[in-house]
Amino acid sequence: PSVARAEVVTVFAAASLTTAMAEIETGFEALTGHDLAVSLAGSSALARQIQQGAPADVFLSANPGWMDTLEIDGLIAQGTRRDLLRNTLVLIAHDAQHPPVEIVPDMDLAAMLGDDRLAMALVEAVPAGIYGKAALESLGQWEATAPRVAQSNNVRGALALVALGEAPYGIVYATDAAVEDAVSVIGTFPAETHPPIVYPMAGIAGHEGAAQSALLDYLQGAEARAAFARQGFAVIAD
Amino acid sequence: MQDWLSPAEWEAVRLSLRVALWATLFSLPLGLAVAYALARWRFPGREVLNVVVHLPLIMPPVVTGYLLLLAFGIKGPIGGFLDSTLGFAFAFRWTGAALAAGVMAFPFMVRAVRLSIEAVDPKLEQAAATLGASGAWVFLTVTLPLILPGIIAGTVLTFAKGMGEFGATITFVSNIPGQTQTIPLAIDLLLETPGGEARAARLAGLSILMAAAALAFSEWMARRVAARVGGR
Amino acid sequence: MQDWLSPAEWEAVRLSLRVALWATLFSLPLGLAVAYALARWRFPGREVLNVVVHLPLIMPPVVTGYLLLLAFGIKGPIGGFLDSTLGFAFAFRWTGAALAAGVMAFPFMVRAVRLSIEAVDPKLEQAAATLGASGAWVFLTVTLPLILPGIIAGTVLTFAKGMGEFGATITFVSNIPGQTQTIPLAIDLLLETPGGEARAARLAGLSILMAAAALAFSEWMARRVAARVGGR
Amino acid sequence: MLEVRLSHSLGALSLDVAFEAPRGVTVLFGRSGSGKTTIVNAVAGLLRPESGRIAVGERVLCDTAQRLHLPPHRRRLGYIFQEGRLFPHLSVRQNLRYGQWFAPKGARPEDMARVVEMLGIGDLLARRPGALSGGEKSRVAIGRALLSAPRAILADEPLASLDEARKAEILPYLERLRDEVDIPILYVSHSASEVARLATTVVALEAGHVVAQGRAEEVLGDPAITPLGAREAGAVLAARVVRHHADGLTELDAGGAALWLPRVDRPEGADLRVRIAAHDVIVARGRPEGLSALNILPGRVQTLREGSGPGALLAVDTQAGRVLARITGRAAAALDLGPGAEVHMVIKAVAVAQADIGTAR
Amino acid sequence: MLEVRLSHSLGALSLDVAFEAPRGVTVLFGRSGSGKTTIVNAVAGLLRPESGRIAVGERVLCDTAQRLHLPPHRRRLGYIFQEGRLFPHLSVRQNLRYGQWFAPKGARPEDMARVVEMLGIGDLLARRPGALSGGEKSRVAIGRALLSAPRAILADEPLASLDEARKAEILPYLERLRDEVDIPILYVSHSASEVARLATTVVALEAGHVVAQGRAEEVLGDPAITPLGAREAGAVLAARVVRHHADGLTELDAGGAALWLPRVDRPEGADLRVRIAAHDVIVARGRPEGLSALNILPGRVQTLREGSGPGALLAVDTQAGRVLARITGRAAAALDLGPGAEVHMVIKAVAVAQADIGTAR
Ligand SMILES: Nc1ncnc2c1ncn2[C@@H]1O[C@H](COP(=O)(O)OP(=O)(O)OP(=O)(O)O)[C@@H](O)[C@H]1O
Ligand SMILES: Nc1ncnc2c1ncn2[C@@H]1O[C@H](COP(=O)(O)OP(=O)(O)OP(=O)(O)O)[C@@H](O)[C@H]1O
Ligand SMILES: [Mg+2]
Ligand SMILES: [Mg+2]
Repeated sequence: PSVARAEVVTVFAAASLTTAMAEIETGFEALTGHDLAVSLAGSSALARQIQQGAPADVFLSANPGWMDTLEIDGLIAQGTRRDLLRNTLVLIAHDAQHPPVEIVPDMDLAAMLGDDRLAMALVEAVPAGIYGKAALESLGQWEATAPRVAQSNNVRGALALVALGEAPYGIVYATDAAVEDAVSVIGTFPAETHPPIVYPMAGIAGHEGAAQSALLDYLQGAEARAAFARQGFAVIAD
Repeated sequence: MQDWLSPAEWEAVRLSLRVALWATLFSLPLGLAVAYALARWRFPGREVLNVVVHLPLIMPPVVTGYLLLLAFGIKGPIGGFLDSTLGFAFAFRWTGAALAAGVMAFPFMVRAVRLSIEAVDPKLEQAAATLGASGAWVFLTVTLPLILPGIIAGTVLTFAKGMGEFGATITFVSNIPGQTQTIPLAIDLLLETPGGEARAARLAGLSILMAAAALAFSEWMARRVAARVGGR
Repeated sequence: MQDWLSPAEWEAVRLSLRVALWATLFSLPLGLAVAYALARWRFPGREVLNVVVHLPLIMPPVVTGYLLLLAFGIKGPIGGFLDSTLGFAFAFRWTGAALAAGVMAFPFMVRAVRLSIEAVDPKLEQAAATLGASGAWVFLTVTLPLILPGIIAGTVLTFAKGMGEFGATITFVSNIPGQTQTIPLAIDLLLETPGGEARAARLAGLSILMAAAALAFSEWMARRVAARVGGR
Repeated sequence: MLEVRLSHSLGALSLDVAFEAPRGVTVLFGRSGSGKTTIVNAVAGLLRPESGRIAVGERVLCDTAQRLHLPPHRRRLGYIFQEGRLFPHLSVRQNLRYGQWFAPKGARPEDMARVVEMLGIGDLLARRPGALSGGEKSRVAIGRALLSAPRAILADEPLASLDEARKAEILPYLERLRDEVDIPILYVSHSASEVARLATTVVALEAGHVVAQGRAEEVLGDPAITPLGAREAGAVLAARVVRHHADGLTELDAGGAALWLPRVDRPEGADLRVRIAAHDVIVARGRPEGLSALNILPGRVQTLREGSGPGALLAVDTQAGRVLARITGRAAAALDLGPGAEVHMVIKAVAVAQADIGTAR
Repeated sequence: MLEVRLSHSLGALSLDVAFEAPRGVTVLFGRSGSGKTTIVNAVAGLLRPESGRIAVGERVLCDTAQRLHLPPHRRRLGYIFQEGRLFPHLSVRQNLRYGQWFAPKGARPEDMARVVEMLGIGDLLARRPGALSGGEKSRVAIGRALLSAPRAILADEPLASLDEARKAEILPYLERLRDEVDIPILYVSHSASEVARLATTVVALEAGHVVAQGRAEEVLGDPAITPLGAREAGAVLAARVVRHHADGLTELDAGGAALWLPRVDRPEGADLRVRIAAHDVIVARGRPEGLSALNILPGRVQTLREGSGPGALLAVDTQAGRVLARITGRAAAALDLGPGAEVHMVIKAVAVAQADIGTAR
């Protein structure tokens, strides 16, 4: 480790990566001697801050859309963008004894809901919500269920609603469902029902340098992969 | 105008007004009572009440929303009770949004009213008592008119907060168009969407206009009250 | 204690106190000036100023944060100017968090102080003038001591808000540990983190404890002031 | 009948008083800070005395022994405060009516129009108290208390900021209230003429303690007690209106002796109390002739008290009653005045001031 | 010299006055609501008159023609407000010192200890105004204004809520101020004895207009003007202290005639003004003998004014000056009094009240 060139490296990462980023921070600092600062917030807030000149070296978004925006603005360092992680979408229930449900076009989600609510993240804005809506649409379920959807401003909010039983069902990432004991996964949405759920990563223009490269490399390395995998993410191989 | 805002956005505007109105209507009497108790009475638990009133200010709104969800959700002790006995629910309804707004604005309501109550000269209340007015009448005929400036200030703060509350609302009652999607929630949605800024700005502008109207009205009221008391 | 909260969490506590303190220190004189102008002067633009003061209340915190980012960010007109001339930056620093907290609490500070100013009897100020005190001295020796209850209320509200501000802060200055990660941001993050609830609750409890201490202190101050003025 | 027994300490003042206020006006006086307002506050229920008992007639308002303390609004005492305390948010009319809203159904309050007329506040009814002059405020405060149909009236220097002419309009009204309405009036005043004119009973305070109390005639006519200061000593005589004469004078009968006063506005046969200030009486050995003074009462010196100054206070028993005269020591020596001396008391008709004529209880 | 010319309308009152207040005390009196406080406010700069000019000596405080309106704090007038207006957040001591903080360097303010002693507020210094009694408040307010080293004093009924004994302590101080310190004092009062004792100049107001003004001796001694009401008519005589006698009497010389008064606390040779109330004088045709009254002044009747009532006001020129006497019409007829008649004016020594003795300017 070349401690002589130690720098502060700042990564702006989607809030859903919190736990993994904590592990990565320790590992990266131990390995490189750089100091890693992790700013965790919603992807939209982070993207806007980068547009306004935030001192980010690397951006890890939960949403390709905001990465596209930055790329169009020319804020992304040439050739640094990669799709880093993949996630899956699951249907969860509050009831631990709930039998598995087959997620197919002839399921009747609206009937399952009755007067109750289906918890999702914002279906127009938050990636998990966008993907969930796309999946329900491709399954022909959206029109019937849309009036029963309760949208939270992030996946954790939707998860909390199901965990508390306020909503009997919810659509969240597999990674979130895995760590919440109060919900049970009753079905996984087939990959073809929604666009691929990817977490793109890129270096920020103007911050190119050894430290940025080191971090980008580390994020794609074995230690980081292991950390991400422990949280339930699928790591996209190069 | 019709295409200036989408129907869903108009719905959000209507909803926001309703939420702000009801939040104000309900927190006013309660705020008055709490402010009076804090200003005038010494009772065990006074300090605790004072802290509780300020909690929504100290905690991140998400936490407040989460606690509201725990207490007033269908599965929560209070929400469940209300639902089973009165059939009245907060969860996922505009009523919940109003509750969240009212709770978040409560510290300001209480503070404004309390400041005014503390400024009332007890000698005037004593004078009313010697003229035969019992405690409740003294409050109604002397204290209340004299604290109108504080009540107006508290009301306008609550109304404005009702128009602007976001974090606790979305956590507590989610974002359901036509039910709980108030202007701030709609704006947030637009901001989360790449390219939504212009529409967000329009909504924000409208919200500011309405709040400005409410402010102007409150200033006019306050001036009238001041003129009455000043004797001009 | 050391393992009760992680070092990063202690850092958040320290940072929150610093942010709340500076937010309070800076908004106090400004709030006093604005409140005085609104309460006592009639000038063109008064209504506009009044609306501007209330804006942070009306708009979702995210919007306020975004506007702060636009104005005070490194690329923003004010932020850029300060950066280039004084080398002073708000963006992504604790100073920005303090600014956000101050701005969000500003309506309450102004309202509380204004209510108190409007309750001061101008006859006392006149009496001071006949005794030779010029406008500024009248303010310092008569008005200011008499509005102390309002100032205390405004201060405590601002401090509490400084401890609790979330939406505008995270939007404006992001969530950078040691720099901008105040307690509410840390709590929010813990809530985003699977299994973080217990730690979040601990942080929230600590935050409530500190705010309760500040409240108790303010109550004590207010009682002293009331006792002085009441003559007991 | 108002009975008051109190002890209370307030800052440096330790109050310890007991007195009775029978029907009529009980004037409480004493120097500034002697505790007058504190006593009135305790009677009104605004102050909870450390110990004591207060009763109006049969009704006990406060008895610390029984832990009884009726709240102010159940005492129904019309309190005219020293500092006005008008409600700033109500018009003068609403201030005046305030007490009526809470008066019990059966109560027959004073007539509003009459009180307004007497106080000269007809033009102010629509105004708010904020812009009233000092005297206007105090008049409205008087009206507010009078109109609340009270069981007793507490008046704390109600006339202090009024001009003589206005006082002259209000005093007869208070007298009528004293004489016609059966409610006790506790009245704080510094003014000798108010005391002389209104007081049925006098209670003199000094630093929280009663130093003299009793019927006004006795207290004011006792040369040993000059509670208002020597300058204000004077005797009070009982008299009856005999006839109103064409030249504007009224002839009174005081124990058989004739007294001439400028027209007294009372019917023939009415009983009056006439105060004769000691400094308004001239003493002569022989019966003086050719004087403008109409009233000359022969009598015999009872006591002669020489003060520390050049003055002496002479108490003379006449047919009309005991009359006090303040003279110089030199004159007392020159005229060889001492107990038992036969003298004539010369009293100018006009020296019996209007303000010092009261109707008898 | 304070010059005031004002017109202003305030609600129903339309004020239109012009008067001059020379050195000494100018007493402003008039019924409640006649505009006294309004005038004083305008002089203090708290009210901006619609038109008018106000000047103290050379210094113009306000001149609407020149659009000049000096702010209150640059006028340096010690204003004793009708309602006290003490600062509730400051102790009594700080209230008293408040004016000194802003007094110009050169100003020599009154001695704090002396004022405190005179007002009897030594025990209150550490207290706050909230818990003072009514009279204590007004005393502190007087002290605060006196201690601010003012260029003129405006006093709005400063003694209204004080007892006689306290007044007797404060009045000599105000007299000294009037005589020793060269500042004009504008003094609102309803009290005849204060007027008589302090006034150098008198301005009588009615409904916003001046109805009489002039030197106190002239206005109060003019039988045509009885601004305080007929009962308060009286003449003011100039006199000089001749000797203090062992029996406590002081011999005065009034234009050659001897006047005997209870001890006057002024050195021999000092000039005094003595007010003799018209109702305290008895008129005799022949020289009366054997009377307790020490002062008998021969003179000749100048005018006899019969009023609407039974009284008549007699103006008699004596060696000592013009003396007024109030007698009944019946007595005037019986004694055959008319202009030119030779009479004796009988004045009791003690009837010349302490309160009515002033030191001459
Ligand atoms: N702001 C106002 N608006 C209307 N009328 C007013 C206002 N201020 C004073 N007045 C009226 O002007 C008149 C004169 O008031 P001012 O206070 O000068 O009387 P004053 O002579 O001092 O009487 P007092 O002896 O009772 O104090 C009063 O009738 C009062 O009601
Ligand atoms: N809350 C208090 N704390 C301490 N001292 C007090 C308090 N209230 C009154 N006093 C004192 O008690 C004494 C009696 O007050 P009170 O008001 O009864 O006097 P008062 O006889 O009415 O005098 P005044 O004629 O001046 O109105 C005063 O010296 C006053 O300063
Ligand atoms: Mg008193
Ligand atoms: Mg006045």
